[in-house]
Amino acid sequence: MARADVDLVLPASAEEAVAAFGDGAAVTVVAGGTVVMPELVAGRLRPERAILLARAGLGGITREAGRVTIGATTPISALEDGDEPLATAARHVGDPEVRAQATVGGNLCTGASADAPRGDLQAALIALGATVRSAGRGGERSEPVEDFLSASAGRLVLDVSYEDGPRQTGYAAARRPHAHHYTILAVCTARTADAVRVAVTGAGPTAIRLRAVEAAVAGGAGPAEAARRALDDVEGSLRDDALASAWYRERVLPKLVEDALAAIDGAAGA
Amino acid sequence: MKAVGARLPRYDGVAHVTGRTQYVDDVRVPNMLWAKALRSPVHHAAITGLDTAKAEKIKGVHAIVTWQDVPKLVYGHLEALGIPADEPLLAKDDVRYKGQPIALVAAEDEETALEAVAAIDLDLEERPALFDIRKAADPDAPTIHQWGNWYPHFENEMDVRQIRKGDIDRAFDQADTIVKGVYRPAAIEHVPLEPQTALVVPEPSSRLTIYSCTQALYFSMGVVAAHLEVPLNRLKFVGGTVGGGFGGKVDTATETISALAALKSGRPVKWRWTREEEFLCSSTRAPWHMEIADAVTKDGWILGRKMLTLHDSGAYARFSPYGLTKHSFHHTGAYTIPNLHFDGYVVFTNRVPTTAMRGFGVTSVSFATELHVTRVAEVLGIDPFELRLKNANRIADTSPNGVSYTDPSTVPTILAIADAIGHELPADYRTMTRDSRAGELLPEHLVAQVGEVDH
Amino acid sequence: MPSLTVNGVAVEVESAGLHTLLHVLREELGITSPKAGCQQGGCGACTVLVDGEPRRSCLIPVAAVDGASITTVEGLGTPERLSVVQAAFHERYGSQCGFCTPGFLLATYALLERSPRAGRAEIEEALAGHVCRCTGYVKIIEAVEAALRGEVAAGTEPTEAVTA
Amino acid sequence: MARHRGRGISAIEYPTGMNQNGDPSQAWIKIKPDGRVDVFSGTSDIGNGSKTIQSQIVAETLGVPYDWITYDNSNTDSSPVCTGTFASRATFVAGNAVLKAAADAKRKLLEIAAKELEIAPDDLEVVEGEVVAKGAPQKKIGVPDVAAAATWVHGELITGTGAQLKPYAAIVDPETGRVDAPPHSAISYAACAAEVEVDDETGEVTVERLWQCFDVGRAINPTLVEGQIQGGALMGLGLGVLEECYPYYPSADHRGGEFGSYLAPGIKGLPAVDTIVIENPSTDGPYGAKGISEMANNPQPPAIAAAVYDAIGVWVTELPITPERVLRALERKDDGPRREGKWVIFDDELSVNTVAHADSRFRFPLGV
Repeated sequence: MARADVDLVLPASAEEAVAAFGDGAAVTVVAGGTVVMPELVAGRLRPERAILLARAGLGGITREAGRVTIGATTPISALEDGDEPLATAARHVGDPEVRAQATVGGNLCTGASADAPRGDLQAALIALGATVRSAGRGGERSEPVEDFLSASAGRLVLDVSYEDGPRQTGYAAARRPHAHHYTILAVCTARTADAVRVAVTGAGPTAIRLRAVEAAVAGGAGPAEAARRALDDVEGSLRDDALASAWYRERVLPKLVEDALAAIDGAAGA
Repeated sequence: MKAVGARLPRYDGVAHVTGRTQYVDDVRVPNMLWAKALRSPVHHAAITGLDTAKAEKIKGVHAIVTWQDVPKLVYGHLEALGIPADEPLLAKDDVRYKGQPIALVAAEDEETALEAVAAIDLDLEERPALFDIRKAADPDAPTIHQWGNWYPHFENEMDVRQIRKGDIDRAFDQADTIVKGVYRPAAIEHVPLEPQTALVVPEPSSRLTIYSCTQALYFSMGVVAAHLEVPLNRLKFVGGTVGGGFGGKVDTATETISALAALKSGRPVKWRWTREEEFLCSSTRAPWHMEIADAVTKDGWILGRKMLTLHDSGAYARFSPYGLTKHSFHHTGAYTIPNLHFDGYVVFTNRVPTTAMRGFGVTSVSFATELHVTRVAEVLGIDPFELRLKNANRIADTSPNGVSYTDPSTVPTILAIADAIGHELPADYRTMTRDSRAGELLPEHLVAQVGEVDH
Repeated sequence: MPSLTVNGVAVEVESAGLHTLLHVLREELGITSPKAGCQQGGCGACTVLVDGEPRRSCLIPVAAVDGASITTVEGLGTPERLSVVQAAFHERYGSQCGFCTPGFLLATYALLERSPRAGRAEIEEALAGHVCRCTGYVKIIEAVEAALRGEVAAGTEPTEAVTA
Repeated sequence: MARHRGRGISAIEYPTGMNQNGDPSQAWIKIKPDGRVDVFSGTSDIGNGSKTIQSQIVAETLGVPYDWITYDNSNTDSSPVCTGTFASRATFVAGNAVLKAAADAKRKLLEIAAKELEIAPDDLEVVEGEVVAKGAPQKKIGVPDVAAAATWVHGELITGTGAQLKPYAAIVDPETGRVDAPPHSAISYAACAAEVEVDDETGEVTVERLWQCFDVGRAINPTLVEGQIQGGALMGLGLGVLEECYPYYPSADHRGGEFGSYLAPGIKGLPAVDTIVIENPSTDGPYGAKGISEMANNPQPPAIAAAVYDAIGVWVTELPITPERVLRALERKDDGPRREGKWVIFDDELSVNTVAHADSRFRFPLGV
């Protein structure tokens, strides 16, 4: 449908946004627009109905009741000086202008394209043990990021939150610096009093929690030993894209996991 | 006041920094239509059906151009140089690369044009595709081009570009060591920030004004005139201000088809490629496959060179035979090598056609010969500066095809780099010049190649 | 129907709300300094200032910036009265083919406003999303540094940009 | 984790003008009644600066200020033939055409001035916008006054035309490639050094510094020459370590269709770029100039590859030198070249003799 004929809704509150989204059928959501707008211009996306979240009041970061809550339309740039490893992951997205435009909710809903990984915040949020609150079919629901990623289609992200508190974190990435950055592979780690959480972006269509690595760490394995388990976690999901092959990702993933674990290992031992 | 040698301000600098420089996409004319192309979705196929009837009925569609609308469908960019034509302006019987244009829709806006492109019925019978130039002459390779899988029309209808100089067998016999390597630079995109764009305006005088981003106004005008079978005074090319080209805008990629759409619709037509089309459908710098064996003495003289080059032309010839010939003329690089045996082939694949790009034909051979010379130095245990300085071309030395160098600067530029990075050289190297060879720099094997310098 | 203030002039937008700000500027308002370099958010040639902040106009649906103030290079200065940033790019040859220049100028203008003492790393970060294929990065950085240091040679009359 | 530094060099040459010539450029000039100069040339400026360079050549040749020049390359109705801006020909070939046109216009200018000053044209010269008598500088007339006199008194139009064409150099013997004339307008020369750092665990190659020295014949505008060399160096960086249209060549899979998936150099973390310009004037370029803009991206890739070898002891002979290629080369590091008699054979696995069918026409004549 031509853009002039699209039923365009600009909700003025979260409630209006949820109502407009309904069960999510045949609706295109535009938050920052960094992924959706090029698809519209290319004519690959021809929605009948579109919701523009610009004025829905879904942005902003709050810290209360022991939780950090990041609204869906919070720009990625707002995370750059915040909690790690989210801050480093945020700084590695695109460039400052794109980060000011792109949103946290959009990043959670974006999988890898055929030729490049995307969704760089996902691994950091998994490492932080974050929970996604979303609306859509069956009403509002909250779930861990890794669960949301396995079934994100048809959901409207409202916010993402994680426990506010001390933790040691690590971040290690393979990148190929060029004019418009995508990270090839990024490993995020976080250690709290309770547990160590490890996740990777770029090893599959969306980020993957490295549970075998976590289990090895819990079992007392050192970084090098635990890192070797990462390949079990990503078995079958590594793929080729324009930035790097599955072979290369397999080669460097254990090293990145080891580096990211070493960062929290040293911190914890201190 | 001296103008030459002065750091005068860029003539167009103020226009650039005030955003007033007018590129093709910035030209505004009334009643303009926008164009979008139907392109091949596969690498290689026979076209068994092409029906635009449904697309033509879409509201806002003014013209759809296919091969049937082109007066001279097949024209070669280098016909004037004796290089025959092989590429249709719009695909007719088959498509040979993914992204090959088949039809162009001109409509009121880009959205409508895209809708119409999607509504064109295209039937294809997919064929096996060829991608590895090294296997193009294998007995079981699919034949993908009417001339066979490699270009057969060099002088005397040869299928190979040859250079022969001196006595190659003697050089290889006399060598202490022969070093062989394989060098493969990749295809790259030109990526001009300004995508390929044309705007064609039918004038009341029945002339066509063609706003073009070509790097070569008259060359492109000649290409359009040939396809349209009109004299040059029917056309007015407007341009000369280009948002980056790097060789890719010698292709005349948009002007002719846009002109046909303007003629058919009677309206101004703009065709502006998307970035995705630039990356995936526009021509590229060619991938090359080069094998070099150098016959060398243990004290670092290069006596002879054998070289085999395969140039990946993509689906059609375009400028590739020219590029390979230029490549062959420079396959000794900055050195004087008296005995040569070069064979080069322009090989067709089901890739987007490759074309000129910054350093055309020579970027590849500079990579191969220079890395190879470094390797030779390493094998012989000789300083790579010294090996280069010794073999560097000098005044009156002759090129691969027998032309004397008049003003070579290989020696001074190498010495300047050694100086810049602080690389120590023995006195006899430090004092070398580009002057004609004599004494120790004129060993027996180089005597015969020194020529006359005609200023 | 969205309204905008473009280079100080109030305008009512007629294009549909899902059209990009770039489309509105170029095709509806005839302001051609922002370029359609990729329309994918990847090259920075379409960057404009939205309420003073550099943004990719190809990524923004115009309905999302209803009421915003937009500045393009046309609003920075004129040939007779170049702004500091424009004068610096001209005098330090920070422009080759010129197609990427408007985007670089606006990103640099915003950097100067935000961080008048920016160092090399901050300059590179601010311009990281802008592609100059020519590639004049060396002289672009020199131009930005010259602008930051206020080194604008005689012959031009620096002026402040119209950002109202 | 181990990072290794290395250095490598290269030396290259490149022709100016189309290979085998036959590529004309033409220009014409007219002088307005106030002495301002209109130059009509068909050369496209693609960012290389040909509008500037050709205007400088005209200003120099005519002896008038640069800002008196109006340069028009905008359309084929008013501008004559220029084969195009490629083959490093815009300064040399098209520059020679405008130089000849300016010399022709100057000749006519001096003829009119001679009438006004009653001094023979051969005894006059143009200095900073004034026609002065050689050896008697007090006898002079401004170029604007000469142009006005031509228009209003003598009924003349001061124009000049110029054309540059080096005839086609034919291959007279296709068996050997021998030509009947130099197949180029000039040849330019350059050398380069690269310094890299290589991470042997991730395979990443970081180019730290690039030095390049170019003999440009004569720098018409030294800043624009630097710009071409710097720009070329960074494009050479792309060729060396970043860019490829087919990441799995010869497969056509995973072609990048956007800036995120096609790796063009960006502004962050660039190598230092050192530029050394030397001027050995060419025999027949305008003011001795040669073309260097294309070759500016040729010397870096081999210098970078040599530097990688210097750093980690492996040859990566496929471009670009990706992290994957570095790691794969390191895996084969101990293999070394194949030695047969006096032959030292590298890269066997890439050769047509390995990959192609034994009956293929594409065979390398090893002779071993």
